[in-house]
Amino acid sequence: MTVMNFVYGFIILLAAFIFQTTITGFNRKVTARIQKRYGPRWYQQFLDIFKALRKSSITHGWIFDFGVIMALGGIMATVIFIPVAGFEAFPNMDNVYIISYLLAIGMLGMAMSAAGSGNPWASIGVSRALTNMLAYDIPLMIVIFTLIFAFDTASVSEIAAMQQGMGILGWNAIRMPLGGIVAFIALFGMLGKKPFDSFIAPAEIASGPMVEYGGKHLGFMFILHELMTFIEVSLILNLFFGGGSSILVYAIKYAILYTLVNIISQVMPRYKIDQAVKFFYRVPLVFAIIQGLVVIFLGWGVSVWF
Amino acid sequence: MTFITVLITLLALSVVTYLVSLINNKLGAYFTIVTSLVTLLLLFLLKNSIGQLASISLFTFKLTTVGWYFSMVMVVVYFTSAFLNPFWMKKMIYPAAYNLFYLVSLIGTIGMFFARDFITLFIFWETVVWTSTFIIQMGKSRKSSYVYYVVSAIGSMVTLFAMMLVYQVSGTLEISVAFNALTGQPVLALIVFFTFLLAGLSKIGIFPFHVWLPMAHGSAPHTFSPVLSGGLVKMGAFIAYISVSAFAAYEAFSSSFTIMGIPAPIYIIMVLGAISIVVGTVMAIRQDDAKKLLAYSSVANGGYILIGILLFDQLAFAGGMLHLVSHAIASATAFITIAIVAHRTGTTKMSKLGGMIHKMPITYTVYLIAIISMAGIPPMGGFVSKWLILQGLADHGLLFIAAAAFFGSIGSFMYVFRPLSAVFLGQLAPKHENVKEASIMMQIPMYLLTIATLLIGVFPKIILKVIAGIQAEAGIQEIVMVGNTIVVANGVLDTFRVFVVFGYGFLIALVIFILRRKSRRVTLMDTYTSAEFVHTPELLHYSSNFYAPFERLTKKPYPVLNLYEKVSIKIKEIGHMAESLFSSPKPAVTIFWIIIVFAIFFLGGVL
Amino acid sequence: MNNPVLLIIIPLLLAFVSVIIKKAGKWILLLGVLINTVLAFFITTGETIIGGFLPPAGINLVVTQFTLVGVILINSLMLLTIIMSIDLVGKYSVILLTALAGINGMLLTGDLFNLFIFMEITVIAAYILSAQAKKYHHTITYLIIGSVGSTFYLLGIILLYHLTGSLNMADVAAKLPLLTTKELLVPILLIFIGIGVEVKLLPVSGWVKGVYAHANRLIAPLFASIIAGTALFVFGKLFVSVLPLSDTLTMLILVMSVMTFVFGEFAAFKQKQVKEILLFSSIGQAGLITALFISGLVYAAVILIISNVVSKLIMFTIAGAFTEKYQTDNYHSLSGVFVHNKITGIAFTIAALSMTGIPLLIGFYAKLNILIGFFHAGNYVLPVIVLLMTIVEGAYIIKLLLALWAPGKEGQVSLESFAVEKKQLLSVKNTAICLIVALVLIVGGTLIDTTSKIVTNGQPLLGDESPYFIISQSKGGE
Amino acid sequence: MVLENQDNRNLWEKIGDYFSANSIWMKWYCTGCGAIELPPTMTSRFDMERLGMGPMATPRQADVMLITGYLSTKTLRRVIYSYEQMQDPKYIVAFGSCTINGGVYYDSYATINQLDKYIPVDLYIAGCMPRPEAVMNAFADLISMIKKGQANGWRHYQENYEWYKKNQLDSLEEVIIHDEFHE
Repeated sequence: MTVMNFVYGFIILLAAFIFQTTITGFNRKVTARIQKRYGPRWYQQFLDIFKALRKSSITHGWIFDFGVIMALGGIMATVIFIPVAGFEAFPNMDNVYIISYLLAIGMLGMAMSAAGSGNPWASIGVSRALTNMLAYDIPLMIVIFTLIFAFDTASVSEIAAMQQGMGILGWNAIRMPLGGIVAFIALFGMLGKKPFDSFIAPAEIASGPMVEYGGKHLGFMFILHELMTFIEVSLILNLFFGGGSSILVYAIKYAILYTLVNIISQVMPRYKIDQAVKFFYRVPLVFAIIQGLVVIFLGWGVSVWF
Repeated sequence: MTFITVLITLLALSVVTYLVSLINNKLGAYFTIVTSLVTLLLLFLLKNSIGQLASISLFTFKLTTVGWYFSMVMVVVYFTSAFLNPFWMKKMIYPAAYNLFYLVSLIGTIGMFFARDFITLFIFWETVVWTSTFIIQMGKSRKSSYVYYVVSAIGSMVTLFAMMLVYQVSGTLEISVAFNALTGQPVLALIVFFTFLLAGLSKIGIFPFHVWLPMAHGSAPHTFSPVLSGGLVKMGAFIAYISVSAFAAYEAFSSSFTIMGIPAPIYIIMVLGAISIVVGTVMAIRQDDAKKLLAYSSVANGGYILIGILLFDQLAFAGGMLHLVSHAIASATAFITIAIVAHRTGTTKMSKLGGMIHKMPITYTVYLIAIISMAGIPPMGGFVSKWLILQGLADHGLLFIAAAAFFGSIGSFMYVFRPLSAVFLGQLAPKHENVKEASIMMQIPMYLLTIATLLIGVFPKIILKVIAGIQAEAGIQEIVMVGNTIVVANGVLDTFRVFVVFGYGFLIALVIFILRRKSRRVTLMDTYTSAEFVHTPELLHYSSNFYAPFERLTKKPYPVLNLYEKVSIKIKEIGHMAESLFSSPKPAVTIFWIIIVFAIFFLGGVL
Repeated sequence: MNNPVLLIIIPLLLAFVSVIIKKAGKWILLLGVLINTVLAFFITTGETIIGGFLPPAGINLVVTQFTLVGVILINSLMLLTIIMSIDLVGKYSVILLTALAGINGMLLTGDLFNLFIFMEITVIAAYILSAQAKKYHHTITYLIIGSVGSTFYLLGIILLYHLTGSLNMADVAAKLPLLTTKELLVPILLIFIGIGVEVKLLPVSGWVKGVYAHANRLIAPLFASIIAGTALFVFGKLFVSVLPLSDTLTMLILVMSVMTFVFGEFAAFKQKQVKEILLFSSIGQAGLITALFISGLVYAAVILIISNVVSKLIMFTIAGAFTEKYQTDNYHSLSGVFVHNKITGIAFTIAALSMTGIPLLIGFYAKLNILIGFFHAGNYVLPVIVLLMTIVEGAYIIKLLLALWAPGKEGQVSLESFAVEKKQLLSVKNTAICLIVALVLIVGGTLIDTTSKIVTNGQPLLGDESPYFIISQSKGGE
Repeated sequence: MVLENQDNRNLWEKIGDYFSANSIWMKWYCTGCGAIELPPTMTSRFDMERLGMGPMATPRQADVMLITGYLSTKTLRRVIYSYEQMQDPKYIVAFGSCTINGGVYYDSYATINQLDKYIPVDLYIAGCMPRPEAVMNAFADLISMIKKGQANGWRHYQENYEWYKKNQLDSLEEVIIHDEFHE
């Protein structure tokens, strides 16, 4: 653990933020085009974030501030652990469980801060978000579990590296097709994209956890959202779509994956939260278990696909 | 120093405590703190004499690393919870007896962990059961005490059967030797395995036996709930440990049908563990009483511990043993904080609380750290143990059990957040305007336990070293630590680094936050209400039906407690039948029965 | 060495004296019981011939280790009962002395017909005592059933006399194996039912509830521990050492015993009155004890009798006090009664716990021996039943204890203010005795080597060779 | 209301105003008929997102509040409440003649006639109702005002708080009992 690690970490952080925010801006345009609109400028997302940081803000007590800082801190730490195209700020720290559980501290911080505002909408939003998490995470974790069993490692970068060199056929999403579908669907849940966005439903519960944020808190939430998106898409990309052999390939794949998710989600309606749970436990969970059984008992898709 | 000296010292001290309590119960309560501290120190000194044999009267003991480990956990929990005792003396109907039983149950657990023969094990086990039964009744409910005893009795009586069966077969009561006689007798081994383990299952609250936990934890005196959940439940894990180490379940069932390399009988128990994870999680999410919620979480975590210990390998076993400690500490902390809230506000119902953070920030922080550990989020103790268990499960490829583990793990975010949000965050009700922070005396255990949680989370080596010792003692592969890094076959974990990087991230966020304009403080009621004027804080506090959509999904009737009740009703019915048939006040009826008996016997004898 | 016949003669003699000196009745009773108890400790094993005729023709008293345990136990308990409830003795001193003579006779006699006579003495005394509660209906019931039982027993020994030409137990025991099973069936059956009525085996124990449930502090322990204990000892003596049972009969009696055990415990589980719980529990325990005797586990049975009668003595005394002071023994109406009577409560609790077989109490030792004995005999079904019933037993005992100790509604912390009105249950003397007796249960259960030495004196009881638990076993190969 | 013309902002404020001008989040107060003009303004015909504008759920998050028509005294109280929950800098755009002089409700006992007596209005859009073209035009004006630092209603409100408060009280009268039914 040297100073350079921390510098690299900061670079990853910065790069991830700029990259993802750009992609988000781009996707806002994509969304607009789907809706036959012209759409905002590509850098609109930056403007929004900086505008929010610029405004004055209120606080509902120390937990309201502390939660936000803890959330962003946790998410930033997670971003630092994400391996990007084989590049890791802290080597050997890309254990998939560390990433997925460290992510939770960010969410916990956000939930805490939101509930600390004393607004019932926020609590409802948090309760929905957590329920949503319970829905999408089980199938996803089962598939990840299958990967760990199959490759005998829990390191994200190692799993990513193992898929490379065989072209598209090497991707886990292709080798384990059901698992790939599950991961792809779970990504919608993780990102809070439609149809699984009932926890921020603006017209219904006034954007849920975000209801009381204004000014810098809201800016923090936007940064947090960008970084979290980066973590989640990267995780799925690394685990199921082969990561990237170089930064460029990684970025392109990333953009395609995220845009694909965005495009699909734009034509979706919204599930109620219990419908989302039912959906995840009906289809993806079954897929995940079948995939797990196939891998564990038959060994298909582990060493070779064809 | 021999173990017997320790035991007698403690017994003497507890009698002294009792006598002091008779005169002044508050002073006696302070004596419980002192005595448990003495116990802690004495036990710590005993670490050097591991391997010592001791016996007195009926009892024989052997000092083992695993026993030491378990009893240290227990004493830590007892010691820290004891700090609350002085504050509850006024609310107890029998304060002196409470103090005595508190210490006797502690001695009971220690004696049980060091037991060398079955009789010692059983006697100390029952001592703990009875003392805790009598303590629980001093709480809110007699029924819970009753259920607790009955479920415990089912476990202990069945286990006594196993013990005597083994004694009959082997001719010895010594735990480490007796089970050897079962080799080559698979059917007998199967019976002994299931029956012996039953006490453990009932104590740790595994699925069909979990009914007592929410009842007992929920209604026990607030000072004893931490002990129940953090301590006594873990006795069951010890039985599970015996069943895989001394009983050597893996060798005994080596010829039986295996699932992913796990013999079927062990797998069945592990499935029960998995079911309790799911049931515990689902039920915990549905609770309104904070203590019941934590009790159900103990059910779920008991499942993790059981699965970990039963896997009995390098990885998951270490995880199970570590989870024992991290959950014991986290759960004791959580119960202590809830106890303090209850002490200050008089209720543990989450829907009646709220906004406590503005009155008790320290309690809140302590609770927060405890639940982070309980939910298995880094950098706290619970993460390391859950990580080890999950990695172990992945190593074995136990898919369904892992699925339950994931469910429990994600579900725990839901249930630990509920009290956080409903009790501590949200709107502060006007009636709680004058609530005060916990007193210094109550803060001491919270600080101690929080430091312990953090330490385990950041430097798990402290505990894992001991666990490696246990693994060596049990003859399995030891967990490997390189520096601060845990190195296992399918992953590495450096918790210190995780902690540092988290700190780094936090620092960056903090700097950005401080650089921006300072926020204006507004009141809690100044919040977005769709422009509606609301003046009743309680109305703006979202705490009941917190996970309403999820509760809708899981509202199917819950059959297990009904099962016990049904059995109880059936017994009463049969009893009633017997009474009305045979205890008639009319002599003619008895004469009739005499004739019937005569006739049956005569026919039976002639034929 | 003294003559065991004194144990029978002295109470009888004093009974006559107390008829004459009515006013000093209770003191004479006390004196008689005291002398008897002291004497009981000094008799030794052996045979005493009465009247000069040698057995089998003459009458004899046989003292074996088994009898000795019984005599000491029953006389001591009688002494304690009388001391505790001397205020209630009143005009019953004659009856009690007669009953004592009868009881000792039942325990000591070596003659089947004498046994009948002593049994009749005891039982008639018991009829009179049961009338104390003024529930004559129940007394009549008891009278009728008891008489039927006695008649059956008498018929049985008449048949035996017809078959063997003897009434001396040893002689009969020697001759019976020569007879065929079918010849023996009817007499054994009659004797079994006759004794069964007193032992309280289930279908033939209809009288128990009525008599026990209304008995007071003196009469209840007298029935539950003294007469019941005696009956069990007699049952053991007859069915282990005298009457040979065919396999079928063993099976049938075993089934009946186990049925008594199970139904008794179940019925106790259902009850709400303290005395009814205890009396059904007594019935259940009697079933278990007879089952043990029939299975040949005499040592375990004796330990269980000791545990049971001692516990029941304490518990029935206190239960009697409940009715005496609070006019009810429904435990819901007695909620928190021990808050005001802690020491009485402790004694009651220890007795109750011993009954359920909690470690370090003698009940646990009994249970341990039962399990070891059954396992040794290759019987795996009965231990299961015993343990299951222990759970049931534990359940109703804990329910009882919780109600008596912890007042207050469900969902509320139990407080002293919820308890029933404060009354002193037992006098200081009685409390002390109860506590001391309870401590005996602890000592007996802890120093089990001493217990086993005292009970067996180094010889197997009634030829029972099955193993029993002593401390050195637990130490294994140390 | 006086619009200050002189520009005495420092560099940071100018940069900040640039961000504010290009990212305007709205909160609409839709009691009047003008709300119906907003959906076409937002959707593909006019697409206000081009200007970086978008709807937001709560006043805490929003930069501009759109008062889309007449206000009864009852709703005015809520508008003020919402406005005070907004974070600085914040702007108000008032729609239609009702907010300027009462419009068709000029003699109604239940509505207020002139909105800027109660809260500072940065921009009025005349018309009954203003069409989306007018709305878009107004937004463009608002943006240029913010850029120039001329949209200072929120500062004016702070500085003249007593005056506003007095007007509000005169019109609404003080609420004595604070509970859910009296305000």
